[in-house]
Amino acid sequence: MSVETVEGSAAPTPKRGVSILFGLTLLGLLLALWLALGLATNAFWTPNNISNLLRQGAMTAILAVGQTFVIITAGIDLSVGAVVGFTSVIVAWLLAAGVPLWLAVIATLLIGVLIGVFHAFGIVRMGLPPFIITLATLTSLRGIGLLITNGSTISITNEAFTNFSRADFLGVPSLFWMVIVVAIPAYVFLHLSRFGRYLFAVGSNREAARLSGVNVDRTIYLAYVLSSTCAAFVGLLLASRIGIGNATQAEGWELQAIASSVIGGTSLFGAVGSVHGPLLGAFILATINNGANLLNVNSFWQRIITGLLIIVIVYFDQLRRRGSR
Amino acid sequence: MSVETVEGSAAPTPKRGVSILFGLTLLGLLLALWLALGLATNAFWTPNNISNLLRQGAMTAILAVGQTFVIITAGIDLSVGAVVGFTSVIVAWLLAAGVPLWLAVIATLLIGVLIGVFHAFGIVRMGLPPFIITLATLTSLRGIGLLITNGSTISITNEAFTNFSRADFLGVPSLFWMVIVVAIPAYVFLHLSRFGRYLFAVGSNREAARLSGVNVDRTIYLAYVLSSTCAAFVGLLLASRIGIGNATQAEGWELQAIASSVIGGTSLFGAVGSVHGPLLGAFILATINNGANLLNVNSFWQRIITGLLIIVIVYFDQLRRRGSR
Amino acid sequence: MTGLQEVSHRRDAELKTAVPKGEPILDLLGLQKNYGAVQALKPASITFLSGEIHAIVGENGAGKSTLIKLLTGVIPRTAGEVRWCGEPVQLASPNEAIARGINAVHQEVVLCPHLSVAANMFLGDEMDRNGLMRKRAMTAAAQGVLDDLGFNLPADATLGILTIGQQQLVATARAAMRGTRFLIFDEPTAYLTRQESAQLFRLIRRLQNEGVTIVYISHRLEEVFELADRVSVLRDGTHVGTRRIGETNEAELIALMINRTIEQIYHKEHFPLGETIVETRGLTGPGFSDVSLSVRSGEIVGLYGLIGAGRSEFALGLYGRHPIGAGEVYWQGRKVEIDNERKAMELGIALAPESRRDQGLCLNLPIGLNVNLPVFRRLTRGLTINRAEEAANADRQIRDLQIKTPSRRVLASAMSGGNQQKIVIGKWLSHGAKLFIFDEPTVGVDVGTKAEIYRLFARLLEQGAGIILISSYLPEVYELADRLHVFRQGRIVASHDYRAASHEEVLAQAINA
Amino acid sequence: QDVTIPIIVKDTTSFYWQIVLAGARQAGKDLGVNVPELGAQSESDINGQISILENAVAGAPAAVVIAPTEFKALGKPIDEAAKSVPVIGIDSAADSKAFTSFLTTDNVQGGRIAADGLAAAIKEATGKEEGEVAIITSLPGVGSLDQRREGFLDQLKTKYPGLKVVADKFADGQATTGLNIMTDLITANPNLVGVFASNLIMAQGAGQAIAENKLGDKIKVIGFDSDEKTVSFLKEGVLAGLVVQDPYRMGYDGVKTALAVSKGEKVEANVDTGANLVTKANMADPKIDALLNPKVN
Ligand SMILES: Nc1ncnc2c1ncn2[C@@H]1O[C@H](COP(=O)(O)OP(=O)(O)OP(=O)(O)O)[C@@H](O)[C@H]1O
Ligand SMILES: Nc1ncnc2c1ncn2[C@@H]1O[C@H](COP(=O)(O)OP(=O)(O)OP(=O)(O)O)[C@@H](O)[C@H]1O
Ligand SMILES: O[C@H]1[C@H](O)[C@@H](O)OC[C@H]1O
Ligand SMILES: [Mg+2]
Ligand SMILES: [Mg+2]
Repeated sequence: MSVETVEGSAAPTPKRGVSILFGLTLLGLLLALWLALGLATNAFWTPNNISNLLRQGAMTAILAVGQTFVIITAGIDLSVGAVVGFTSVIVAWLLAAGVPLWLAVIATLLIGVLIGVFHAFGIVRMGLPPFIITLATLTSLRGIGLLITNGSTISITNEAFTNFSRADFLGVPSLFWMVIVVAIPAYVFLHLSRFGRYLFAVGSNREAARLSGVNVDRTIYLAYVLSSTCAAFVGLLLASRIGIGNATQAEGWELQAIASSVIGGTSLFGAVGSVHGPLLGAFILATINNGANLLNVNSFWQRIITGLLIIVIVYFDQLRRRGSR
Repeated sequence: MSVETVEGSAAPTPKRGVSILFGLTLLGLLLALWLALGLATNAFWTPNNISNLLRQGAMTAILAVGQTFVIITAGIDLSVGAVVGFTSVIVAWLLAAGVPLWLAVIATLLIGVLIGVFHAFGIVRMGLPPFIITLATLTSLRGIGLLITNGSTISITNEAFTNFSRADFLGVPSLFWMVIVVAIPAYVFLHLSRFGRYLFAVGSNREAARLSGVNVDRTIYLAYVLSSTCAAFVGLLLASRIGIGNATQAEGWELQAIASSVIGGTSLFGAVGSVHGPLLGAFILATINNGANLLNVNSFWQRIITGLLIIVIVYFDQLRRRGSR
Repeated sequence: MTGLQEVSHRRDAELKTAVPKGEPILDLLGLQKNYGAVQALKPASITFLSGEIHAIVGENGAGKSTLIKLLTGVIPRTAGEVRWCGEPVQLASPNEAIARGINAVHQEVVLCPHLSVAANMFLGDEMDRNGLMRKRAMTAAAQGVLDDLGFNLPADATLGILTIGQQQLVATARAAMRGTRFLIFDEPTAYLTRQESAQLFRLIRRLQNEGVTIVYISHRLEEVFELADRVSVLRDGTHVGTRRIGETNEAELIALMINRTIEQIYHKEHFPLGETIVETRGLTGPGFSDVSLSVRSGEIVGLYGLIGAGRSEFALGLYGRHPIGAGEVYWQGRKVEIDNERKAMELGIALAPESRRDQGLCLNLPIGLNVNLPVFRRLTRGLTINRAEEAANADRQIRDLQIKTPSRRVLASAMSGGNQQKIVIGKWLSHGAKLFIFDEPTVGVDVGTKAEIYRLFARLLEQGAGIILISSYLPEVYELADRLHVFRQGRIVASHDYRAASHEEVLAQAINA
Repeated sequence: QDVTIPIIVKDTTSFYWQIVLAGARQAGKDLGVNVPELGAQSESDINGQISILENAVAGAPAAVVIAPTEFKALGKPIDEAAKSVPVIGIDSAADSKAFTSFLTTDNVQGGRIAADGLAAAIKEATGKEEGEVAIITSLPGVGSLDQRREGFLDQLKTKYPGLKVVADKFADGQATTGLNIMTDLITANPNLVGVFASNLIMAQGAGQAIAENKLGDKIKVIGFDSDEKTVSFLKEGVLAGLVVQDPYRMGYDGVKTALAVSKGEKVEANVDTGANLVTKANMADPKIDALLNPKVN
């Protein structure tokens, strides 16, 4: 895209003093945040809090990874928050109806797949902008979820299911294990398989990809299905964590997910992104919230600071990227 | 770019029967909706309801026009909802502090200008993606507004101000007049002046615009300032309508505004858009809500239907655009 | 006053204050540009004289475009000084260059695809009255200029629907209209046929007569000898010399450019023709109709025609990218329906498309990914790509085609134009296809590499493949094609065996003279 | 069914308002009235509710029942509406004298009740009305939640000086955020003894955090309103108490009163439908049980 090819645009050159910060990768920035919080509060580095932090970032992280696939193709998936809420209802409903847990889980994930297929169909066959089709499902899915629950919540009584999100394994919260379970195949897919390369190619130049024999349509199906399936998976985790199915939950999580992804270096113009970037982005956001809570920052100041930190972090990261060119 | 220049992509050719619908412009679709609602309910074509409809679409319409300037440059402004809420607080605060109305109005609009300048600064000078800088202000502005109001609301006692939004002029609600007041200069600016053309040029190929001597930075400043100023203007209208300043108002209006714009034919990849498109988009959305209320559609079904209608309308519109090429 | 004159009236006014003809107008003193570690232009000192046509030649990646970008304020220089009419100037932005009357037609067409032709021509310099644009007046004026230059283009068309060659004409018209004192052409004839080139040359001479100083970059040395007064040679970012055109010859220039000699550019080997690989009968689609031709193993079939003659459209149709309206395709004697690109690839067809920017490259991705894109399936082992093979294949193409890059990880957008073109070709060389369609394969490629590419063609033929070669550069198709088809308005209007007709005949057939 | 009486709630997507609507629906059936069920998409969407009110009035109904989202903001629109139809208020007040009748719980009072309940629970656990407490509000800028917070804080200040508010948090309306805030509060304040989660969603989130950390004995949480989930938390001792109102009655009596008004009958101007503290001890009372198990559908 034009924006990408601008050369030598007025990239401000880093000044002396703060230059250490400029060299930091995103991971470095996250660690710096952790270090600072460790110094500022006693509670931060307690095992308990680290567990909390890992749990708190987990769901956004998974959504952000799914979202990243879509953004790399120069698309967007606004529906993920709604899919999370919706699938939390579906699984609660199925469990309430006595469906065995394994089947309920599989059925819920399948719903995720179907939603992704629907999005890709709208984009590929009907020629709709991704923004529109996913905005439409965002709206409709919340409606369907509300209809199913009649505006209320469905309690989940299956202990095995609700205990899952609370459990630890090898001292690490199961929710964080789920991030790993998603991230590793996602990494293999995006960075090591040819389909990952195709996502980048489609996002960079659809026509060139097509003339090179890339099945552009299938690639788009893949991206949206992965995003929705990640969202459905998060819906399961959410249902397990809060023990209810509720269609209005996860409101605005799509923005969180997109923001995590962009903070992690993904370009909304497509063709730029990774799996580790959005993970870092999600945990940076989680850390900001966790830290503010521990420091007992006034909730309103917390918002102001979050906004400012996002600017600062992305600014440093941009500088580093430019510098390394 | 690539996405835009793909020619003759698998555009499904319209089938016979429904072909009349396919020929309809967006305006035609809106009129068709109105006709259908007129047949389905007695209340629709009453003067009272038409007034309501015009009022209800007005604020989104103005936001959508501002947003369109930004989207044409291939940017995005996520902050508009927050700016509306924030400026409603500002004007209420100033009025409560005894500042004369005219001054309070001007000061509030100036705040809008400043916010836009800040966005453009972040994009142009700091190299931040528009998504990030406007997301950051979205978050921070709500925080500042909440701090000012201490999380609550500020009442507006100025009768002249609060009566304005309820007033009519020549039988047309004043809020709708405000749409006209914004739309006419916006039209002249975007479609008839060279600055409008520069917006398109920057969105189409930033580098080409720069090489032609277009002041790209200034063009970006212009776009974001216009968007924020429209939002501040809507903040004034909202404050007048609800008679209070409240920082959490207008939540999610950014999505409404972007959706109106995209429904109105604006491309999120930039360089495609108009002033009348977003207006129609906004009033289509308002009509769907108004109609659903009049038809007493269950509010959950209302969401489902809204989502479906968005798909259908944009689909028809896309077909027509493709056909006319 | 009509057309060009009308809109360039300012030129006369400005030229009144001009430097006398033959005096230095632009002086470069140790001008230098680094992209990170890459020294694109080492300290170079060149003087441009007022009113001359000054050619610049050099290998791909030698730094020619970099030099142009420095002079037009597109990129900031790393070091050195520029003097304009004797005064040191900054040239920090395109605006500054434009204000001094310096303008360029860049190698890659940089225009706005969403705007109309007229809007592009007037961009940044719109006519307006009371703050409102005079759209009709601008369209009319733009049309006047286009007509005046002999470019058959509609001023009100959206730029994006034009072919790359047509877009280049628009860029030329635009610069001619606005380059009031110093005008630079960076490979303007890359996509043009002889016919359009001739128009361009007329334009250039006319501008020269009006007192405009011209810089002309080309890989086609005969053009340099036809046009230029002086020629400067760049090698590896270094200015290795400037010659008066009468005091040099092709051999010397080539020797300066690549530091060795080339015996024969058009490397042509004749192979015994094998079985027919593909045959089209009355193939008709968007932009072409009733095209019947066949390609045999070991054969190069050339397609020649003017811009918009329908050759590229035919290639895209055959490749399954565009729907076929009528006619048949026989693949090795079997009737086939090729309705998408993958089917074409599976049969064994490879297409290197004409526009590297729009169709050929993923510009913001690494060279390696671009080169391997068509063959990832073959590089896949189980679930993942075999990274070693991936690297090896990319490195081999980089080596074979002498792509000038420090690494396969560099983004395609950081390559010089000619090197980008080599990536487009390299994508397909390891594909193992039976039929290769090369659409303008050597656009912007330097003479040395051109010869190398022709050698690679010969290797493909030797392995039993057939080639369809589309080129707007007549000598290329003329010297290489075993059979040459001339296109006009989407149809084949004449066919010739190897060198059976003269250049003049072929050209006449293409333009229906 | 010629008579139409629309009911406008704050937010159709929450259980509390579904109970109100269920009551109204039942009244409609019993009295032969057509009751359109309207409401915004969020309790903070003031403009949305004003639009809905305008639309409802445009349909020329016999009367309108409304639960105003915001005291000041809905004042004028209700005045305006009352010019053409009688308006009955439920649940929350508005800055308007135009209500023909008003059936409500006092949310400030609700906050006080919560403070009393919290103090009692803490005393039961520790023997004294002392220690660190916190309040979690679902969303800033929502009138009724502000009133509860105000009532709660005021009651602590005046009646329970030993209870110190160490955190006064606002979330974003999401249960998960409530849960995250609660876990962080637990980590940051090891001496925490009590929390007021002032609406249903926050009670769910905070309750979940208490359940996860098995801190029901140590940290007492008072919620507001009820549903199946929070009632089961109450049973398990995860939540110490719930302040519950009588939404079903508000809906039912709202429509009933509106019909009476439209027929020109005289009605009572103000009805307090009451707020009660529910604990494990009294949850089996028939009266309370009816409040906890409304006849939705
Ligand atoms: N944006 C960039 N970033 C990094 N390196 C670049 C960039 N643009 C050009 N280069 C490098 O600078 C050198 C000179 O490139 P330039 O485009 O000037 O060559 P050229 O002489 O115009 O070649 P060609 O004949 O292929 O157009 C090349 O090595 C190229 O890879
Ligand atoms: N998307 C399009 N819409 C309409 N007409 C088109 C489109 N693309 C190409 N054409 C027209 O089809 C005709 C054939 O163009 P084509 O690109 O095949 O010509 P060509 O012989 O390859 O010449 P060139 O050197 O310009 O590539 C031209 O008249 C061109 O303007
Ligand atoms: O009384 C109700 C309150 O007005 C609303 O805001 O939340 C649900 C109920 O508690
Ligand atoms: Mg070049
Ligand atoms: Mg061609």
